[in-house]
Amino acid sequence: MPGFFERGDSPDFHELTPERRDELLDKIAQAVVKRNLTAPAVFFLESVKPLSFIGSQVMVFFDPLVRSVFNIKGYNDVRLALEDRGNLELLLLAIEKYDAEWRAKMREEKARRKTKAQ
Amino acid sequence: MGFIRWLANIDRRIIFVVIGLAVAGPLLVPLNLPPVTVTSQARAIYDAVEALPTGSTIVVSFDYDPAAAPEVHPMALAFLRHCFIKKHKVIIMALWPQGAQLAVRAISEISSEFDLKYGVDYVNLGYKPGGAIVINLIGTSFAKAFPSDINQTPLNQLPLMSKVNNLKDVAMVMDLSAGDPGIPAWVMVANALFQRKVAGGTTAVSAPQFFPYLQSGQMMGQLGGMKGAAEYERLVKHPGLGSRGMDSQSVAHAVIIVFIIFANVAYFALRRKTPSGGPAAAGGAPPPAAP
Amino acid sequence: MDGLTFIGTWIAALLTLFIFSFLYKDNPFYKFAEYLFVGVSAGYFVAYNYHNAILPNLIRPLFAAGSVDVPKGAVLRLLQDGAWDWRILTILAGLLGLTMLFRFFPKAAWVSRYGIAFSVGLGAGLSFITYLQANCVAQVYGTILPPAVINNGVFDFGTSLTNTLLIIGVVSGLVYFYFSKEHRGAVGGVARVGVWFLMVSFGASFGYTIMARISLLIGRMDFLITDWIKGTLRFLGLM
Amino acid sequence: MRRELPMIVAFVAGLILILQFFIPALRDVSESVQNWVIVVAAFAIAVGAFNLLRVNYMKIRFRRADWPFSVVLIAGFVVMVVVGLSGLDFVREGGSAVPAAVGAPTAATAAAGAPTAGTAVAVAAAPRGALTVKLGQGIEVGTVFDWLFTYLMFPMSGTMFALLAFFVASAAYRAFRARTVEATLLLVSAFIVMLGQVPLGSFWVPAWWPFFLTPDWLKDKIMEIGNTAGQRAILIGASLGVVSTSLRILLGIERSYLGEE
Repeated sequence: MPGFFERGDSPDFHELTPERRDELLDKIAQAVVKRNLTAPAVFFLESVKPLSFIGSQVMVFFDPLVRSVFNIKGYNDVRLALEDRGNLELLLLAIEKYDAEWRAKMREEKARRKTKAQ
Repeated sequence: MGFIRWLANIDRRIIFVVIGLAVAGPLLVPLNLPPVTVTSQARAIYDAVEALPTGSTIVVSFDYDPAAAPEVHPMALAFLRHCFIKKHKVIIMALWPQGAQLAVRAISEISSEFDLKYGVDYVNLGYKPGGAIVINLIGTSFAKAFPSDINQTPLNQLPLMSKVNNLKDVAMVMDLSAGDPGIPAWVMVANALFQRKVAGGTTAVSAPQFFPYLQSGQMMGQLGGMKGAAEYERLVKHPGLGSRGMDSQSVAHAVIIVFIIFANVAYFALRRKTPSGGPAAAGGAPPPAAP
Repeated sequence: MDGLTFIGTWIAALLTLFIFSFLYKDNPFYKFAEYLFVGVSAGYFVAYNYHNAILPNLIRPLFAAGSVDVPKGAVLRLLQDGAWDWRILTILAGLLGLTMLFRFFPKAAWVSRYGIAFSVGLGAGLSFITYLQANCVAQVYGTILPPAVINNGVFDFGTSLTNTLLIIGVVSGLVYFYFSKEHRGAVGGVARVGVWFLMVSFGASFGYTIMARISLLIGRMDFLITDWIKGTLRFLGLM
Repeated sequence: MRRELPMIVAFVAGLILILQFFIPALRDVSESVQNWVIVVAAFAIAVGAFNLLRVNYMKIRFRRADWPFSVVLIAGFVVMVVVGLSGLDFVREGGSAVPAAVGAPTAATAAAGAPTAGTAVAVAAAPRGALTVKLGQGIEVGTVFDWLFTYLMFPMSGTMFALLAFFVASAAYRAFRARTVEATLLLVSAFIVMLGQVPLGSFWVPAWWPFFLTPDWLKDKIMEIGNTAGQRAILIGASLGVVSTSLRILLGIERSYLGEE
């Protein structure tokens, strides 16, 4: 069956490059922090860590359907990232990093506003 | 100070061991804590089943899988018991493939307590894929969606189904749900389009999502998680896994609460020491080694 | 407990322990169970769908040989008796289903659009009505509450406060969703209140989630203690 | 045409479904069309399973990390499908344990629809009174398929999620710190809900304790006000998205489901 098993060149079978992975994780982390969702996201990610591979396989299962109905960019990348449990830990660290940065910025802004008012 | 630092960074494996003991202990040596308080949402389902005239038809949809069984299966047993005590007729169906199999199991677990006749007192229609579309289809015709039951017997051979054409002939729907398709589909189709009373028994994970439906009256009642199962077991006076598990549940909750208190005490103590935010402020505990 | 149950219970217990071994650290036993679980589940879905959907809803209406119970299939009626039966249109369902399989062949992938378009179209039709009616209109309707309630001439403080908070929570939550980029001014302030309400819901959800997971652990522990250990002792006549 | 025709199919299918609520004459057509969805959905599940096999096959072929486990995955799949479709049955030697008639034809005879008595296949040389396995009944309780469900799928599926109990506890410890107003609200709400849900949260409460400070009462209020408001905002927000997407699909504005080109 040509096309069914022989498509080794298809993006479905690519591995995730470290650069692409970092880019993806950064993007997700920033989106989470910007929406004030750090605490819930950390709790959620931390609590589902063991299931990340199963999650990736569920995404494989629904891939033909989901991707034919919705145009989700990066579906495949997220799926590949989930295959490796370590990536969830990296995402957690990225979220905590941006959260610390963001809160430091807020504190500074507050302090500046205070001094201005005086 | 050393103790505070330890509190801020308790090794995750210590937490694992404590949780394991908190759950296993009370199962081995029951603490006999007082029974759960029954919520108004559980009471509403019980009262509705009580109020139906004897012999009413109830659809029970098994939309859960083994992963949710400890929470939802005890509800299924308790609810089916209640239906059969009140001599109601039960139509079992499933929107999850594992659900139909679990329904067979549920019936076999309680059948010795009742004199049940298959096809007359209850039927098991089996599973269909398609989610909300299946509900919409049985809204006008059961036979179109389910030409035969789980044993491949055509519906017209089942006395119970000869009186039931579609959802309009059903007094209420109980959905035992662990996700999608589940309660939202039943509320949106069976309640909104066909004006049936919909009750739900669900995992605790999804229970909070359905409070808007309860407030607006789109759902008549809800059992949430193993605690919900324990409530219904208490109402039908037949304790099972739900009631048995509540001791462990209590102790485990208490343990987790203590851990959360530890984390916060340590966090504030360390923050006072280091005004710039302290090590904990940079994201709580340092990342524990991935297991 | 018979022999089959005994063997089964031991396999089940071993698989349970394989998975719990992840608590110590990630290891091949856990991976084995994880992959086996995915494979077995997928196989289960396929077999179950064959027996519960393909067979009764597609094959039998077309090809059943015909008996007292099951009427003869539409194709056989046409071929053998020359009788027309509308159920023969079920063939279309089979064809639509088959088109889905073309998704794997790049040159013919366009064929799969028919099955997908059909399901998506029907699903969109149903979703349009149901979401509009049940999740939008009914939910907005449920939020239109009197902020001040007077019962028998007495001001009902509890209900009034509940209603007011509910209205504020829903409105500010929606503002947060639709204007989440605006962090300043009055809109930003309202969105902030929206986040607070969302945090309370998330907190409640997490409280429930913790409860749920503990319940599942209780279920598995109960299996290990009651079915496996006590069951084995009973099977061996030690209890 | 390769795009237009499927678009018309989607439009007509959706329209039939909407109009059936207003035009009773359409009911028959609509019921048949909905029945087709059940069939198409079953095929969709097969497609998903194929994709899973395909991805894992490639993993083995290119010797990606953990490829030997992919062999386990595929083996599990094959066993389940073969057993499920052939309807292998446990049968006691010489016993009439399984009546083999009603309904359920095997895969091989399904097309003819004739109920057949199963063909006995001895798995191993069966000693006296031992078990054999029989081709026949499909997937009811007592079949090999059901046995695999009970002793493989059930414990694995249950334990995978039970494992999360441990991680949820450590996540609560790690994430629930009262760092900001938002995190504090999250924490307090989770805290009260956890206490209010279990007997341990209320049995110690003395009689003089004001009712509005009991975990039980506070939990009910959190669920009925804060949680209901937050969840309702999510529900309404999401429903607007679904309604507009549905409309765009029906009107042919949203075409991503038709794929590239």
